[in-house]
Amino acid sequence: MTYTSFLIKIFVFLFLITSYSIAQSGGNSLTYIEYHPLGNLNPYENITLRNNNLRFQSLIYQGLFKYDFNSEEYVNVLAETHRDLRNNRFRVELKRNIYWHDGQPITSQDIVSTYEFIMNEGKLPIISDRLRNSIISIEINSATSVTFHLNDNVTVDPRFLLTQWILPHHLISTRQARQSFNRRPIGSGPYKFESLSLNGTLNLTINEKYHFKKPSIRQIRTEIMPDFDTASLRLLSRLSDLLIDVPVNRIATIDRSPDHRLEPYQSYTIHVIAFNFNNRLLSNHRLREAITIGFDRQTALEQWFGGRGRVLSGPFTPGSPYFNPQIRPRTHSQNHARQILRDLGYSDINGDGYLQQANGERLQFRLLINNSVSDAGMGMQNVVQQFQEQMREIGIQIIFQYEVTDNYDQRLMFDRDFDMALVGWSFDPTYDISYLFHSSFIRPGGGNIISYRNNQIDNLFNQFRDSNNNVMRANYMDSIQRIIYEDIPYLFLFTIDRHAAINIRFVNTLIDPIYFFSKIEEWEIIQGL
Amino acid sequence: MLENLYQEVLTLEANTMEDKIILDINNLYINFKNGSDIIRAVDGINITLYKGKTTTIIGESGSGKSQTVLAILGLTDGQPGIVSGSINFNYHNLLENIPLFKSTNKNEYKKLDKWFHNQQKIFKKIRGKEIALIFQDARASLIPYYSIKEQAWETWKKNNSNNEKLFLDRIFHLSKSLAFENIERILSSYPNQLSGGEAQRAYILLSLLGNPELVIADEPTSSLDPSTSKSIIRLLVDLSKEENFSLLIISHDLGQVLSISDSIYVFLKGSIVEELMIDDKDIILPKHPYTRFLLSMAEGKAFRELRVNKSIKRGNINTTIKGCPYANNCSLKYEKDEKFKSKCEELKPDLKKVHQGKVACWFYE
Amino acid sequence: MIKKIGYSLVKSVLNLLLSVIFICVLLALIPDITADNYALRFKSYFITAVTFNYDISLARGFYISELVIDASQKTFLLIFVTLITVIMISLVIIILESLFNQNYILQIIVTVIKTISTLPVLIWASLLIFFAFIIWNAVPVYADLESDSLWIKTLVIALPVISLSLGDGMLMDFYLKIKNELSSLNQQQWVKSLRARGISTLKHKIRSLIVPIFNLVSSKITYLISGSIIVEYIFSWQGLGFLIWQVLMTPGAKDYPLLLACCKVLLITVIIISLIRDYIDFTLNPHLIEK
Amino acid sequence: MIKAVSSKLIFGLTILLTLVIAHIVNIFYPNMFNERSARNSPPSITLFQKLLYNNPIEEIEFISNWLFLEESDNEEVTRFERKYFLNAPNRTATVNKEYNYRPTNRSNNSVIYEVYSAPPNFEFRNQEFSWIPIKENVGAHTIILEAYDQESNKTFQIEYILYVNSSFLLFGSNNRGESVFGMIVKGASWTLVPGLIACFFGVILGLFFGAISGYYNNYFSNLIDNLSIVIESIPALIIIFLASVISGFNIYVIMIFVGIVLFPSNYENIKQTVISFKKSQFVESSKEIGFRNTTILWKDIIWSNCKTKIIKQISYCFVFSITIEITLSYLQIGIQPPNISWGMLLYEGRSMLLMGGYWLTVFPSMIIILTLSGFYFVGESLSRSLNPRS
Repeated sequence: MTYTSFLIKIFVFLFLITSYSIAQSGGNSLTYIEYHPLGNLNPYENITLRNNNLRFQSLIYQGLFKYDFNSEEYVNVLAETHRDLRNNRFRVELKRNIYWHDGQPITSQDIVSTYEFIMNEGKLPIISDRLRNSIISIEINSATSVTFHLNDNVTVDPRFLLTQWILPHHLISTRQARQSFNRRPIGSGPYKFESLSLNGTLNLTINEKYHFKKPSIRQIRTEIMPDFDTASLRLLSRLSDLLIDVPVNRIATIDRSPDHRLEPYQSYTIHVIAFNFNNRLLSNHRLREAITIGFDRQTALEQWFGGRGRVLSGPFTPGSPYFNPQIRPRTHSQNHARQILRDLGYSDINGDGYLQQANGERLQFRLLINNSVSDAGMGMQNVVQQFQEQMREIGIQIIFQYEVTDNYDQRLMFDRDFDMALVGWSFDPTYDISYLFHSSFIRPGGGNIISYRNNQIDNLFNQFRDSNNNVMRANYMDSIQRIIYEDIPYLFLFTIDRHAAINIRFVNTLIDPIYFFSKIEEWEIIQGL
Repeated sequence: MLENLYQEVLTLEANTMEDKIILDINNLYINFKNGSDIIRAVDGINITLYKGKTTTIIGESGSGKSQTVLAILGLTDGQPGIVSGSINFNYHNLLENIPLFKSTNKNEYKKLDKWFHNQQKIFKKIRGKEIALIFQDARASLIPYYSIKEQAWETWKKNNSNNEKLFLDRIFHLSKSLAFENIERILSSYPNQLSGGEAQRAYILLSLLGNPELVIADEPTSSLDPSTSKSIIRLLVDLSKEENFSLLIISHDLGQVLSISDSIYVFLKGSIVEELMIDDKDIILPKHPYTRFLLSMAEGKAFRELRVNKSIKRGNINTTIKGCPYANNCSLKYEKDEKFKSKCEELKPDLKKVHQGKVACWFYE
Repeated sequence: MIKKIGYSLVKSVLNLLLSVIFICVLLALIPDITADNYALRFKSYFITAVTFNYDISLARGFYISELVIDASQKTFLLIFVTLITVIMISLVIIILESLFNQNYILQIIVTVIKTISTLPVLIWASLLIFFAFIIWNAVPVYADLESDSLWIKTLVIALPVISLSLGDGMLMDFYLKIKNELSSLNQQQWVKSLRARGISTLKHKIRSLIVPIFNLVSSKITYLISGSIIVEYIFSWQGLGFLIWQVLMTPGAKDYPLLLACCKVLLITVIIISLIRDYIDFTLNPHLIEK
Repeated sequence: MIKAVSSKLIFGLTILLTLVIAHIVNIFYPNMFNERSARNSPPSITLFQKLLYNNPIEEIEFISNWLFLEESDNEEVTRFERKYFLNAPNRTATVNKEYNYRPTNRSNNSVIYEVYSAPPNFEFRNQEFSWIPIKENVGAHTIILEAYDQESNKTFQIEYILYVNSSFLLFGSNNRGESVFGMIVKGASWTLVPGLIACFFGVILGLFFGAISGYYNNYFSNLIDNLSIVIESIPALIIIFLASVISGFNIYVIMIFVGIVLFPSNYENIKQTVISFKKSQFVESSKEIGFRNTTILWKDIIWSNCKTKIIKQISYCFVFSITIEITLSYLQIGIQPPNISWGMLLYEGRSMLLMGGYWLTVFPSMIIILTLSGFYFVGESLSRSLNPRS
């Protein structure tokens, strides 16, 4: 017995030594943690568009314009002024005295090369296709002025197209230069690339010649952790300072730490359950309503996400300009749902707890779920289980069908082989949701996965696209939302807030929901904490 | 009258020989543990070897002869091993300060173990250099992945100088006596490339490199065919004369060793039942029924007794053994009356001097 | 001799080729809506595997060779340290056993180690994390090998090594094998005869232990690699297994050439170790020494 | 000896029987342990808690659950806490037992409390709670109090979470409030059937092909020989990883591949035995007597001599398949929710450790250890008692 206690003492002693020898991060540097490995350093050679890439890119690179999600407006970055000329021409004047990290000045040639590079060789079809469809040609007026010739059908704000990162012409024009650029990228942002290790640790240092307001953080370091537990361990032991996204069900872990602060920020992701209109039963509007009323979304949100989010009535999140707070979500009422189902003629004939159709078949639906690991995955799986339980209470059987991402995409996007599906959406600044509801997107591969067809909505979307008047556009969107609210093509669940965990020595931490570090120059450090 | 005289002469001879005693084993007991039982492998034996003489130990397998030999070199495996007794080699007791062993207590075992462990230093000094041991299967006794030359060199280095020329001279010298035709081939080959006889001779060569005073051959011919084995034994005896060492041969075949031995010890179930002295005239007068049985076996007359002897329990020697170890199979027993029979079965006979040798049998009381 | 080695070399290369084909077939079967049909995918994977024509990783900005070399160094370090640890621990236990023959506590400890080392690596890893948490209120499961302090690095390699060497019966197998070999060596006639000739047996014993130990290593290496995949994930040890897991689990990044390269490195490791095993067998095994 | 064998056998068989019972329970009474309880409740075995756990979870939860909705600096909060809450409310309540709490403060009567938000049938009279939770109330409840400080003329909102326990908390509950014991019982479903599949593909096919290619040595056996060598040289987990992704995490398909992975060793083992017996005297003599080859192979060689080996292989196969299932579930590529596997419990337990919950690591691993050793013991003791040579 004494022997074991002696051993324990030795262990404790060893621990004390180790814990004191832990090098605490501090000073003027910031270390943040990503869950997934970073992609290619060249933003246009990536094959996936993921937020972890956007975060470090926003530190190194800059675009002509920037969409500020907090103030919901476009901000000039490299562009000094812009002018919308007639005949779909858009003229941009560059700021003067702006330089790359290697000291070369930024000229209009860089902008032309960058956009040509994206359109011709960009590996992300979403971006390069969109630019190819919108931009006809780019014309150099002078060293600091370019004119974009746009297509007729461009309805979005041209500045949206011009938010792409600008890369230096002299480093992407030749293949050889591009290879070295992929290794040592050079941008115009507040931070310079220093090193990237094979396990994904990226080191950035401050750009001393930065032409705008210089941030007070001298160094930024990115570490890749595979899972939240490791990451939070690293955070709590003060080896790193910032966790980008704390899963909601793990917030309590961080919450009790005196050294860290949780910083909520708006997420542009919403979770929905899609009803397939090809299903004979689900095409019935009343049944969809019964399912919606029968599920207690508010409780689920509170139970699994601690109430850190908002139940939705329509496709827009509270942060978006088209969000209409007057449309309230339907209130949960099990009895009402039962009443609707009874009215529809479903009844429990054989007494097994589930309702039957008139022909004796059980009222059951397959729910398609993507079982790949995701950040919010754990919580959503619980919600889905709760959904299944509550549907059982009102007599509907839900059968889970878990699929890997690729099979899931295949069934959802092409085969349309599902009754219901759990889907998550993210928005871009255009808030163009027509591809989810417009009947022209019913074709395989289109975004209208539920085969929803409503002429009224089609017309409204067409008008919305054609109009340039913001007030009218908002009006169209509002009426679209009302129709959607009545039609219930989707069961809109909720949007979940995201939380970043930050060491308390960083103050005034303004967070951009997409790029995260857009306002890094505002961040301040309190020394000695 | 004549017999008395003969005895006196013998004792005289023995007295003169006593000066040249090289190995003297007194009251050696070796026990082994088998579960909770104690097996008495060697049960209080006395053996005397004289310098320059060839001595033979005869016995069936499991009679304790191999354990006796291993005990001489301190190679016994298992617990408790050597329990008591003394082994005097050149008048030095190898089993000095052996702790008194009273009971089968664990602590007693530990004491014995510790003593045996310390004693290894003494044994290590004599192994190879003073006493050499030749095993049954020579091919298995050679290291399988070294050539004979490498092994010989290792042995030479340990016992003699680092001089290679002396080493080669010695090898060529020995190879002549060992009747090797092509010593180069033997030296360069691996054990599994040799025939049985060659391997045995090679091993004899290895063991003689340390210039031992005593060579013990533990059934050196058991894995060989009769003609080869005869020649090997002949070779050993010749070498012993030539190189001037004493020879202790362990065998289970009396006929093979009869002609070459100076004295024969007959082992049965861990104890010596007869000690035969053989003079130059080759007169052999075995007294003990077991020795007689062995002798008749060697001469091919043992058909009748063989059937009787089938029931000898091999190697099953317990502390519980009472009486004569040969009592169950004794051929003399049937000629005796009931009184004798019970004595044979209950009391163990001691070695008594009868004519040239010693016999442990109640019949000769 | 050379003939034999050549034969085993040819056999190993064929073996490697077949197992690469097997892996390529499995890779081609992975559901992937953006890719070509199965036959074309298999063809492209196989050509990549055979011609070593690895390009830049699709999901990361490094060349595949760079990534794989870096990761395989870490994996091999883990496996090597584990092997050394296992052999050393089993030797120490055997020596201790021979020194304290009747020691009751030692016997109990040995029995306990034998029983608990049959548990899977996963259980060991989670229990180790648990104990580490009990003792330290923290779990050292990640270290940046470039910047973190030496203490953390040692700790971070210690935990996976312990769980790898205790899990899946690794320690028990090595212990039993070495012990059996040693006891059968002591029973061997030639060891006895060496002792009778008064020559030290240690050198010969070590030499004759090499063959069985290496045989065991080569038969255990696949298990070790499997275990290292788990351990690397649990302790965030960024080796090949971790890379494989990342490729499979990172949504949207179908970086199968990288996966293929990782698998191939592991296969080649297995093959090379079996080749070395063959070579050692031919040169050291007494039964195979030519007549 | 016989005693030791039989006690091991009984131990192992008990464990197997328990697994079978758990499996039957899962099939016929799937909702037996569905009842939820408070989240992260410690197990009712408090002994463990005292022994192993030096930061009782109560304290941590207590601190974290006090969320002061009024924005204030840290100092003010602590002052506030001291001033308005001298006694802490109980953290847990039990079904059908009255729950009482009267908030008190230092400056008596200067603070007036009101209930802002509370579960139904919650009573607040004379500044005191009284509540008898019913079965439907099991779970977590957020209770918000409004405190009006007459001195400073300020209103504060104070929120705390109250857990209502009821479920079978032998091993505590997890992050979602599910009983760990219930989850372990549910996870027992994934021990027997997957093992059987792996056994069929590994042991039975290994036996069949091993016997045939050992006895009739022809080109077919050469082919299988080479195939088994190839499979053997690939690390098992790589094949199983790929199989898991190919099958979309279908455990039955994965187990087929586990069987394939186990095939070579079993095949080789049986083949060697058959070859060694084929050369023996009794096979030749029975051939001369006139027995057919199939009879000799299956009855004389396999049935009478390979029984023990097969039993050992089967037990190892079960152990291996359970290990693989747990491992894959831990790596989240095995069994998927809503099904529950022991590996998932371990994975959850790893994150629970950070919050101080040891029970999700300790109890599942204990159960896994018991199960695996049960299979080991059964295999070992059966093969020992069936061995003709002992």
